[in-house]
Order: sequence, then structure tokens, then C-alpha cells
Amino acid sequence: MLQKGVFDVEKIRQDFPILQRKVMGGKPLVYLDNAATTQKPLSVINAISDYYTNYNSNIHRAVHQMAEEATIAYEETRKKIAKFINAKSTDEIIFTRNTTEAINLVAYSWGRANVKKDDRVVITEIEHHSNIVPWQILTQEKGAKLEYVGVGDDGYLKMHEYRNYLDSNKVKLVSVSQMSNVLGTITPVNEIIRSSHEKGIPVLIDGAQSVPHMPVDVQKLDCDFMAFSAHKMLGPTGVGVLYVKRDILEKMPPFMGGGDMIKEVHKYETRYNDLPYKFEGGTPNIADVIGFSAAIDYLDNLGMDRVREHEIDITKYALDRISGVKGVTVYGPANAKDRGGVVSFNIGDIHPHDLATIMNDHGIAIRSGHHCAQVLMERLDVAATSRASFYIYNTKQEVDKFIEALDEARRLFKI
Amino acid sequence: MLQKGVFDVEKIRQDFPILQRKVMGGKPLVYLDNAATTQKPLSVINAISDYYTNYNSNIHRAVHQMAEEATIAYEETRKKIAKFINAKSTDEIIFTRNTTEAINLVAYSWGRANVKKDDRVVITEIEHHSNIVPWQILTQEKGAKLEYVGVGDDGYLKMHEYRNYLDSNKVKLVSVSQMSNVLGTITPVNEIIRSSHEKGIPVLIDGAQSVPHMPVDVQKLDCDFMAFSAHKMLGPTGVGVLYVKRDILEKMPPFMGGGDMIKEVHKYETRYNDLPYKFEGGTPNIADVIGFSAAIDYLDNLGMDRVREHEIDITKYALDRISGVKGVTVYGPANAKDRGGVVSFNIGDIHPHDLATIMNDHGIAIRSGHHCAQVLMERLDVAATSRASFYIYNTKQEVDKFIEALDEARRLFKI
Amino acid sequence: MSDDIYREIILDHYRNPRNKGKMAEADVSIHDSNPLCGDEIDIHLKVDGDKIKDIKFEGRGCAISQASASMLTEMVMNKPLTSVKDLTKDDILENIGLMNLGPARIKCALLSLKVLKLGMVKYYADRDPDSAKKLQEDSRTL
Amino acid sequence: MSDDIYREIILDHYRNPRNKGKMAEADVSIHDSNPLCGDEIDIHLKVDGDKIKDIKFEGRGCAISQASASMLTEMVMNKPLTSVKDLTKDDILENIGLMNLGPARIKCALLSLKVLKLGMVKYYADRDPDSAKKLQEDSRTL
Ligand SMILES: Cc1ncc(COP(=O)(O)O)c(C=O)c1O
Ligand SMILES: Cc1ncc(COP(=O)(O)O)c(C=O)c1O
Repeated sequence: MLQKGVFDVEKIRQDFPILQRKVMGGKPLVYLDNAATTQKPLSVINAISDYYTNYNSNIHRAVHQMAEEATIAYEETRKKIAKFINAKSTDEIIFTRNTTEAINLVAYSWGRANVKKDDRVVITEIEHHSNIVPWQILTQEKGAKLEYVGVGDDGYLKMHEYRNYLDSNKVKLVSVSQMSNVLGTITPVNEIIRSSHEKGIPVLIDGAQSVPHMPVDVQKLDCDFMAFSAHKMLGPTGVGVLYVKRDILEKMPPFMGGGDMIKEVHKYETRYNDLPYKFEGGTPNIADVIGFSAAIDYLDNLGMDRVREHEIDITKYALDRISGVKGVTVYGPANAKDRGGVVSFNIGDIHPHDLATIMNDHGIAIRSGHHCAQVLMERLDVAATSRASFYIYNTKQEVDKFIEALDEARRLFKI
Repeated sequence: MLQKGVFDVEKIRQDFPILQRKVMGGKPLVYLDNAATTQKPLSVINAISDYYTNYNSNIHRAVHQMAEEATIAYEETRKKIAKFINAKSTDEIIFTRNTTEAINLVAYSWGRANVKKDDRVVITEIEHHSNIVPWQILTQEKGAKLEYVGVGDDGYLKMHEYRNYLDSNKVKLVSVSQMSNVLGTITPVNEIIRSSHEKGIPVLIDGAQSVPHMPVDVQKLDCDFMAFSAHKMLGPTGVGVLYVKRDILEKMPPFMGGGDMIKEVHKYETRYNDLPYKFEGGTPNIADVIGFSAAIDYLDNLGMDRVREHEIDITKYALDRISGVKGVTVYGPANAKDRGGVVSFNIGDIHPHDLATIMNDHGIAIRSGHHCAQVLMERLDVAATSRASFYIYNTKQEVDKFIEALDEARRLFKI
Repeated sequence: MSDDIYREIILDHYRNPRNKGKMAEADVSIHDSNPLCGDEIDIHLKVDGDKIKDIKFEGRGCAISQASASMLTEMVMNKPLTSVKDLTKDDILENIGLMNLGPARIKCALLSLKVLKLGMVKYYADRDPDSAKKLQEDSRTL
Repeated sequence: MSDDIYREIILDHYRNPRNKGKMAEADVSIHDSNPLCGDEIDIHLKVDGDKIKDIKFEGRGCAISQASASMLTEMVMNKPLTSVKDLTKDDILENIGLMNLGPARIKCALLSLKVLKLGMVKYYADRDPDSAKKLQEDSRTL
């Protein structure tokens, strides 16, 4: 079964108009930059066009027909997302621009109200800058301390360091990625959340890489905050989601002040709106939230279990093949079951930027650089890595092309 | 000439697919809710589809061909906007989600660094909640004071109150809308900016209603901050702009921490990126920024002078006609030259929400409520108003239909 | 459609609201507003044993919200709390004869019920925390 | 295309960079990085009257950025400051023989020039504020 793939990738590819594209003067596009952003199926593109063509209107505050239609479509998306991650209530789903804004919202609103001098915020060495810089800013402002759980050479978190931090009894928040965008490591969030909660410490899960690629259930996880981005899961750019458990959300002060997030504004005082609107100031990104709805439908239809299975399958194949290439160092867990569909590596003294340029000549889009994870780069003692990352429409033949291009790079650089 | 209209509205209407739509079981759509959000020409819808169909990619941090194409298109939009409002440099143009986020960015970054206990922030009674609530939050946090310049019964700002505040020598910031979204009042921003600057006080202009509807030149105005939203000027939802004079921007601390806004991240310190990227954390709303580019082209092509002329023309006509309807009270300046294309009113004891429902029966979309301006509602001593607002595609025949529907409402309510 | 909504009886309750005004020594008073349109309703209750002995409302807003509030007060006056507790969205819409409102206008029609439920949350808070909790949940769906 | 970029001479400068290393008692040292890829360049200058008497660079990054830095040091060694001040983007691209780079890779090729200009900004800051300002502007366009 796994031989033939867990679902019909050729059929899926037909839903993605961009995959018909030729690049670099006629080469078929091989898109292996999915951890940065994924491509969009026609249904998502059409949902956005349909909105602008048929019922574009500002929402929530008007009674005309199009405003109603737009409001319903916008709020239906919220319901769909609540269901997708199994939130208890739609009130716990806040739309942001992206994962980055979602985490900043927590840092500004919850963080400034709860983190005090000498408190600790615990993150890890594998975090994306979006889950580092907001905490640097917060802890510096408050005179609190930022602590990093290390990562071993094998790509796994050093859980004893984490437990030591907890034992200090000074930790106010743990914020950790469920899947590394560089190493692919799937982190033991169940254990992290359970042991943090034993100490009464809330946990934020950066789900930017996990929610698009595997089944995620916030109630089962019991996480307190979860952040992710639509554009990394077939959806449009400009939409992110912040999930917050209701009892925490109810106590959070507002973040952005403005229209839509208020109930009553008087000159010197304001009553804020009900959840979740209190946290959505100003005209939202209506069209793209509605577009995101179609993306969720697409993934639901495939089934997240099968998405995960497909990625294990192709990642395993890629790891097998790349390990046969001379001069290659691969980062992250060796076992494909412990990692997402992300393969970061270096080859000889070829800088990743140069490698990406050579790949591009072959129509292959990979990413190179620090992947917004410079703390991890310092830990790995490299300036940068190359990264190939997969999604539902990638095939083993594409992996083969990628390996061929690696050989070509070796030829050019005489390695 | 003005008789026939300043440009060919029938031709313009053909560029807007939604205007072909029928609502409420077959009635042609009469869209008079443009101050809330405008409709989008086909060129904007196509620019977004084209991006997703042909070169969707994350930007700034990759070397493959699509990433380059996307980066160029994104940055070209920045240039176009800089030119549209005549900013000195593209570095002064920051993309946000909307006007609301733009103003919050200033309140969080500039405001928290500069506003101290007992300082004053001066706004006006005509402000939108987006230009009130961020300053309430800031001044409450800092123990500073928020002051309101009043508005007269004639719809004009009480400039002597403004001058009195300036004379107190405690003002740290003036933040004022260039055009009221309720009264239509065009405020004397030239005078406000000049006299504030004499005291060394920076001025933020809320351009959410002005930039879409008249020529705006930030260098001529000499304003320090300017905020506006793409969705109110033919562009997509999810994109706003904050303009900040470079010498001020250079001193502002970052707002959202995360990817793209950094140069180097180390465990305990970070070097922020060059302007304007320092203020754009996380994956931006790439597709919609690119869509906005097509909107700017459309407006440039018409010419903002002519857009303004058309609106004066149609507003004058609407004011003339509505003043003949029994029981109507119109708010704001009597002279169409002193106001934007916004007509707020009440009629008898018909609540605006009820009026909007009746209008909707006729296929007419107007807005009703407090228009996110409750301070102004309190000043006018009304719970709400109805509002018809115009844009480039509205015709005098549509105004006629609107007046007919008003008569129908009077019949139903026996006024 | 508007002809169906703005019938004689709605306009009558809008222009001549029943049980409108302040109340001296209310057992519970509660206020809420509809963020969509700014409509406001205050409800004051006098409770006698297990019965609503008196109810008054104050408010401003559209014909639908005000007429609905007026009709609600008539509906629950002198009724046992237990029956009022279970009032649903549909009960209200049937009572005012507006089963086909769109989602925006439904909020107007249901605002007074929401405020009444919130008032009972307050009333039950110490007396019967379970009912209070259930009513709180209920009010969120309105 | 890659064949045009990764020619013998580029790989040679990448693997055997000229004038690479630290400098004792530099008149100016300056560091910058390319936020796109994390490439880093430090430049150290010794200035003698109106001339660059010695230049060294340190850095890490791609073949293009490092080869370009290496070639830049050879290009400006012993040259008068006035001529170095006016170096343009095109001068560099011609020097390294890469006129057709896309916008992302151009940043790599120009990083060392940017750092050199910023170094001269520092050098001129007190001596000749006007030149410093002009160089600052220049560096922004790179
Ligand atoms: C004057 C004014 N300021 C600010 C805003 C807020 O704009 P947005 O909702 O796009 O943030 C609006 C529009 O609603 C407005 O009219
Ligand atoms: C693990 C992780 N966290 C956060 C982010 C930031 O996401 P966004 O740029 O959509 O805010 C990313 C993606 O770049 C990521 O991979």
C-alpha cells in the first residue's frame, strides 16, 4: 500500500494550478519549500475570487444582505477551525495575520500582565525567531529571564534541562514548537504540557509546522495557547490563528484597540467586546479567512492522518536517498516517524545559498539560510543549511530530481 | 462637464464584477457602503489569483525564481505606495493589516517610548474607535491624559480648543482624522500640523477616509505618521499602511518580534533589521499587498483629483435631494466641498438599523449604527445614524433610488 | 419583507413600550448592549419566591430590539423563574412573530432575552451556581 | 546559468580568499550582515592620508559574497579614498563578472561593498560629514 502512496498524488496535483507551471525557461516546477509556505488549491483561489466577485462587504456591523453573507462565511470559518483542532468553543479562536502575530499577542497581552521581574520564560534552542524575539522583548522589559532547553546532536530536546527549569519554581510560561522547521523534530509536547501543568504553568504550542502536517487536538494536548498560519496549510497569506483556552482568554487584557473589539466606547473608558472579538481590532482580513475555509475543507477531505502518513513515506525515501550522496550532512532525528517532512542538510563546502541557486537552475525550489532559527544555527555551528520540505503534492520522482541536482552541484564545485 | 460627470462611470462600473450582481431576489445592487469597505475591480481580483496561480512563494529569504518574483512584486507595491502619497523613501512605508494595526503600532512602539505620566495626547470627538482606544490604553498605562478637541454643531472642529491644549505645553502627540467617517468633515490638518510642529509635537493623521478619496501628499502635509487601509480604496482586505517619517521611525523600538524583522538573533540579544522590515514581523500578507498594487494603478489611472471631483459632485446631489425629504436630519458640514462623500442622517423615529433593513429590501446597501464613532454619537446625542457613502462607481440614478427607498420607509413607519 | 417585519404590533410596542422605566429597589439590575449596532437594554427584576413579581426595561435601539424587549416583559411578568430560565431563541421569535430574520437582525430581537438571562445569572450566582452556569452558557449562544 | 556563476575564478576566491583575516590597529572596523541569508562580512581598513593603505575582511557566507569580498579588497587596495567613495553596484558586478544575478543573489555580491561604504561613513563621520551622509545614502541602495 505505502508503495503506491497513501493517496493519489497525481490527482491532488491537478488541483494546484501552480504545479503546471514551468520555471527557468521551461523546467517543470519542483516545489520543495513547503515549510516556508505551501501552494494553494484552486478551491482556495476561487473562494477568494468568489468573495470579491459576489459578496465583498465589511462584516459584523451592518444589516445589508452582503454584509450578512460575508459575516456568516467569516464566522463559519471560525467554527471550522475550532473543529479542525478540536477546540471546545469558537470563542477560543482568534484570527491574526500569522503565527508571529499570534505569539506576539500572547506576549503583549498575557505576558505583560503575568510575567514579573525574575520570572522565567522557557523556550528551546530549536525555536523559530517568532517564538524567540517576542519573549526576548518581554523578558527584557520585565527584568525576567529567558531560558533555553537545549537540543542534542541527535535532534531531540534535552528533557532533563527542561525538568531542571521547572524545578526552579520560577517559570511563568513554557513556549515550544511542536515541530521544528529545520530539524523536523516532533517535540514531546504531551509530556511538556503534563509536567508544566503539574506546576500550574501554562504552555504555548507553536503549531506553525505541526498543524499543517499532522492531526492536532488541543483538548487532548490540553495546551493553553496554540499558534499557526493559514499560508503553511494551503490557505492564503495574511491569516493566522491563535487558540487560547477560554478561562485564560477571559482574563487577558486587549491587544489592539479599535473598531470591532469594543462593546461601548466613551471618552475615557471602554467596555470591550465579547470573546473572541475583543482580540480582533479593526476590519479583519475577511477574504482570506474565507479562503482559509476552503483550505481546511481540502485537508479535512484528505484526512490529516493520511497527510502525515504520506509525509513519513516521502521523508523516509528522501532521507534514504540523500544519505547516499557523498559529502552530505543531514540534521535532525534519523527516524522519519519522529520528524516532519523537512530535510535540512549541508554538502561539502557549498554554501546553501549557492546550492539553492544551482537547484533553481533545475526548476527546484528549496530554501537555504538560517530559516529564522539562528539560535539553532549557532547550536549546530553552521551559518546556514539547505532545506527541502514536502507536502501532499510532492512525489518520489521529485525527490529523485532533487538528488540529481545535488550531484550536479557536486560536479560544479568539484566535490 | 460636471453635468455628465467627471469621468465615465458606466465604463468604470464594468470593471467591477460585483456591480452586476442582483440581491434580494433580483434587485440590482446599489452599493452605498463605501466608507466601510469599497468594491474591487477585476484587476485586483486577478492580481491575487495570478499570484497564487503563478508565483506564490514566501519572500525575502529565498533564492528560487518564484521567491524572487514574489519579492519583487511585493516591494514594487511599496514603491508604488510611497509614490502615491509622495513619501520621500520606501523605507517609510510599513505594511500592516489595516489602519487599526497601524495606529496601534504607533501607540505601542512610539507611544510607550515617548508618552510619560501627565503628558497629554490630543485627539478629537470625531475620531473612529481605532484612533481612540489605542490612546485610551496608552494613556491609562502611562498615567497620561487623553484630551478631545470638540466638534461644533456645524460639523467643524473647535480649533480654539485645540490651540488651548497646545498652549498647555504638555501635549506629546496629536492624532486626528483627515476626514470623518460619519460627518464627512475634512479637517484642517495643514493648520493642525503646522501649529503642532511649532511646539515640536508630532502629528498622526488617520487617513483611512482621506487617502482613498482625495489627493494626499505626506511631504506637503509634513505629517509625522499617516495610517490607511487598502480595503477602503479598491484593495483587498488584510492590508494597511503606516507611513512614518524616517527620522522618527529610526528611533522607534520594534513592535512585533519574529521572522523577517531581525538581522541577527542570538540567545539573549537581537539586532533588528533595516527599515522598514524591522516593523514587519512574520510572513507578510504577500498576495494582498500585491493585489493592492493593482488598486493603486486603478486609482492612479483615474487621477485622485478627478476621484475627488466626482465625489463632490455626487455628494452635492445627494445632500440636495435628501434635504427635501420630510423628517430628515443630516449631520456634518453643509458645503460639499468641505466634506467627503459621506452622508449621515436620521429620519423621524426610524432607527437606522430598521432603515437599513428597509433599504436592503430595495437592494440598497447602506450602513447604520455608531460607525465605530460612539464618542461622536454621544456628542450628537443619538444612538446611531444611517450613512450612505459614495465612490467612483456610484451614480446619481443610484442616489435617486436611495431617495425613493427613504420615501418607502416613511410610508411603513407612517411618518 | 419589511412589510412583514414592521407590522402594526411591532410599531406599537416600539412607540408605546410596556413596562418601560426605572425600578426602585430592584432585586437584580443588568445592562448589556449589542456591539453590532449599539442597541442597549437594561432589565430590572423584582423576584418573589420563585416568581418574577415585576419587570421593567430601559433601552434604546431599533424597533425590533425595543419591541422585542417590551413584548418579553409582558411574556414573563408573574411567571415562575423555572419557566423563564428555559426560554429559547425560538420562543422569543415566535412571540414577536418574526421567524425569518437574518443573522444581524436576530441579534436585535434576542438582546433583551440575553440581558434577562444575564440578570438571572446574577440572581442565581450564590443561590444556585449550577443554574447560573447553565444560564451563562445559554446567554452566549444568543 | 550556474555554470556562468560558479566559474573557476569565483571558486578560487571563495576557497582561497585574498586579504582575509584580522587586522591589528585598524583605523576603521565595521560589520554587517545580509538579513536574507545571514552572510556576514567584517571589513578592517588602514587609511594613510587619502589612501587605503591596507584592507582585510573576515566573513562567512556563500561563494558569491565571499569571492566578491575577496575581489573587492584587491580592487581597492592602495587606491585613493575619493575613487573608492564613488564605487557603484555596477563596478562591483563587472569586477566579479556577474552582470546577470537576480535580486536575491545581487545582495550577496554587494554585501562587501555595503560594508566598505559603511566603514567609510564611520571614517568620514567627523572628518567630512557631507561625504559621510552621502555614503550612508549610497549604502542604503545596496
Ligand atoms: C476614519 C477611520 N479610521 C479608522 C478606520 C479603521 O479602519 P480599519 O478597520 O481598516 O482598521 C476607519 C474605517 O472603518 C475609519 O473610517
Ligand atoms: C516553527 C515556526 N514558527 C513560526 C513561524 C512563523 O510563521 P509566520 O511567518 O507565518 O508568522 C514559522 C514559519 O516560518 C515556523 O516554521
